[in-house]
Amino acid sequence: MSDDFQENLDFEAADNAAEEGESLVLDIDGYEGPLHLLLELARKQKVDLARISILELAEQYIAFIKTAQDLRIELAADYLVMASWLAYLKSRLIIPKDGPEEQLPEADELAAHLAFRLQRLEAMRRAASGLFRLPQEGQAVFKRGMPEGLRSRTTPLWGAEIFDILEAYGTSRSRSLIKNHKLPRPLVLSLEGARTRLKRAIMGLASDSEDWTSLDSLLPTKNEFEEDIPVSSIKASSLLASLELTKEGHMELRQSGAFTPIFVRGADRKVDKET
Amino acid sequence: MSEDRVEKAAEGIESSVVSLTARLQSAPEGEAIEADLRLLEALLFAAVEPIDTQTLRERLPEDADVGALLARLARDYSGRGVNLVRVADRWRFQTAIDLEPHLVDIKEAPRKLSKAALETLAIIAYHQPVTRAEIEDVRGVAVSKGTIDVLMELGWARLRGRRRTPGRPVTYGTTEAFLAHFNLEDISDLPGRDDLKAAGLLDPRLPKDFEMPEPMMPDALTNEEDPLEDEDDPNFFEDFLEEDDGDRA
Amino acid sequence: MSEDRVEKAAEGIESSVVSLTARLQSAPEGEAIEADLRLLEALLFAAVEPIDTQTLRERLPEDADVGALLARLARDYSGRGVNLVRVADRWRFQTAIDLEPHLVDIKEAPRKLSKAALETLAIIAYHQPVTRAEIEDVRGVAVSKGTIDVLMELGWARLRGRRRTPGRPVTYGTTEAFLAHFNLEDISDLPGRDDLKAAGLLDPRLPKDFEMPEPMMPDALTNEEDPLEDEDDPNFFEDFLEEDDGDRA
Repeated sequence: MSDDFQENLDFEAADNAAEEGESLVLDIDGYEGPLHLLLELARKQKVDLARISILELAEQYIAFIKTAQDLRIELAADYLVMASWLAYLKSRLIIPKDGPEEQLPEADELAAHLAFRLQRLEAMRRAASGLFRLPQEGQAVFKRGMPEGLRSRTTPLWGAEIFDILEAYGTSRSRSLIKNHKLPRPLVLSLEGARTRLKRAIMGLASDSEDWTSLDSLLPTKNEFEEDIPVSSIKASSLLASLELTKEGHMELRQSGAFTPIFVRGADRKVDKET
Repeated sequence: MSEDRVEKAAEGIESSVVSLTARLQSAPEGEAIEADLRLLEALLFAAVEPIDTQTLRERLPEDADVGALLARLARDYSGRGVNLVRVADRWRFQTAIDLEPHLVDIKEAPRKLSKAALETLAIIAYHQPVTRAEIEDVRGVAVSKGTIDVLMELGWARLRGRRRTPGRPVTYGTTEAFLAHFNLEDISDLPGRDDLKAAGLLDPRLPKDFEMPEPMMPDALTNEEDPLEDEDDPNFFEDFLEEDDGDRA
Repeated sequence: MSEDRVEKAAEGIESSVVSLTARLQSAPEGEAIEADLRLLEALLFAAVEPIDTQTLRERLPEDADVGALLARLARDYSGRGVNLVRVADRWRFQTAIDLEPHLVDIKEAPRKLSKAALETLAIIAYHQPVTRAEIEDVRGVAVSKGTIDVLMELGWARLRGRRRTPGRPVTYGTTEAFLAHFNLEDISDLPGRDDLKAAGLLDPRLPKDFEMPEPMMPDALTNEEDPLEDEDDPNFFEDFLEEDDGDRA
């Protein structure tokens, strides 16, 4: 696994590519950033990371970047920033220390810092590889394949307050009485029905008869219907129908006084009008 | 810097990896079992489905007597918390059947009753003795068996008897536990129509002639009720007798 | 170090087992302990995840000495094909490590993590709690959201909290599943952690005078112009102040 980290430093390939006139072979993407590139370069020095020569490293880095630029590879800005910073560091390291610039950070310290960062990154890489050499679940050791599982069942501890019950009762009663109040189909003789019946009954009377017939005798009997239609409804609808028929001139209607029986007769014959 | 700290740390990493791995390599303190048996055990343990003998044979050394090993392993595990069982010609480990209930951890969590249960309970309280059909009639909605069951399980509702009508439906009523839970001395302590109205719990649009029963909980059966003869449920029968006795006492 | 701990633990196990074995000899208590062992075994076999001692204690009879029972069970299984091990401060059964070569058929495809993800995982594990800016500082490069997302999806990394610094950046850490996956008892078991720490290689930030201009990702460079947003990145903020000081001097 640690070998993975050392791949991709393909100077040779880059050189070959340059000779052949091909650009863009240098795999700068192999390094995630300038620090990774520096780390690979440091490894190439084949000495302890603690003893790397920052000067040499800076030169190699700058040379590498230059090669990349010659190959017209698009370099991320941070590679260039690092290059210029290293160039600066290099100049500071070469120039004698004494002078008026004492406020500036010591070049040695900056170099040590860079070395530390490289060491820290290298350490993390080693740690990662160590981690993955541990016995892993599903690789070196295996968990039970068919665990039944430990279930946790929560049984509800049902609770309610007296208020809940009262409220529920109120809601339930109100709902059933108000919302669910369906009107029963009214048990009535419709006006339409009464009219048809009465017209037929009038026609049934002797056409030449001038006799008055009591309306009540023409009414349908209760047995005529499947349902129990109340007599009052039959009477009311029939009376209304008789008034309509009279108005239309199909029959005549007579009542001698309030609450006295009502009499009818056909009006298809020419008869004197009386009402 | 005299020594490369990275190298030193790397050595530390290396020795940790070794010691951590070694930790898992527990030397057998008890009796060591034969290698084939160990492998069989591991295979069956890690398998995601029951394995047939043929597959086991393929995965074990050629000379292994799989049948004998399986028998041995099954014997080793018989009586333990985990057993090696054979299901339809395949083998698998499973936790001992008698321990199954212990694998379920039952926790109690307070929960509010559903609206349906509350309404049903309220109707039983006010209208008892009441049949399911009557409850449905008052609610205007069907009442699922589960709803009444919940109330019975809670010990708040109970079967009282059977209504003396065609079909002899069961009648429901409330229990002493119901009174106790709701801090009622007597069922007649439940507020009546005017109280409910005053409290705004009854819809003001209810018709003037709206009636609601005075809640009563006659311990003895009413004239309209027959005793339950639910031999199906002996417990209940006993309860019923007991209560009856109590009455007489 | 972990080796000492292992040794200490081994001693503890030994004494627990000895005392338990003695008690097993006495008949009535012996039976109870056998029953507890069976249940413990079943619980550990049935569990999908490693179980902690507390949970086991809750599921076993009140008077059961869970520590001793675990020690006994671990010993019973040492040398078998399946071992009882402790990971992430919890217990679980798993196949014996030396059987690995024989279990290749059931091996899962190894998780191919990118180099970035590997490094990020190590940094999170060893430096936790760690902010994204700190991860980036170690790697010297921007860490894409996707990289951390991969680790979170694997269930290895998690959000821990927020750092009490300007911008209150989120901190990351590892999960118990991470420990369990790598067979670690706890974070201090991370390979070479002590050595890395001793070598100062786990220091999240450097002494002030060690600051150097950060060759950071282009995003951060453009941000340089806006000091308010620089607060997101404590390093940058400090740099900025320092440069300012230098100018004045």
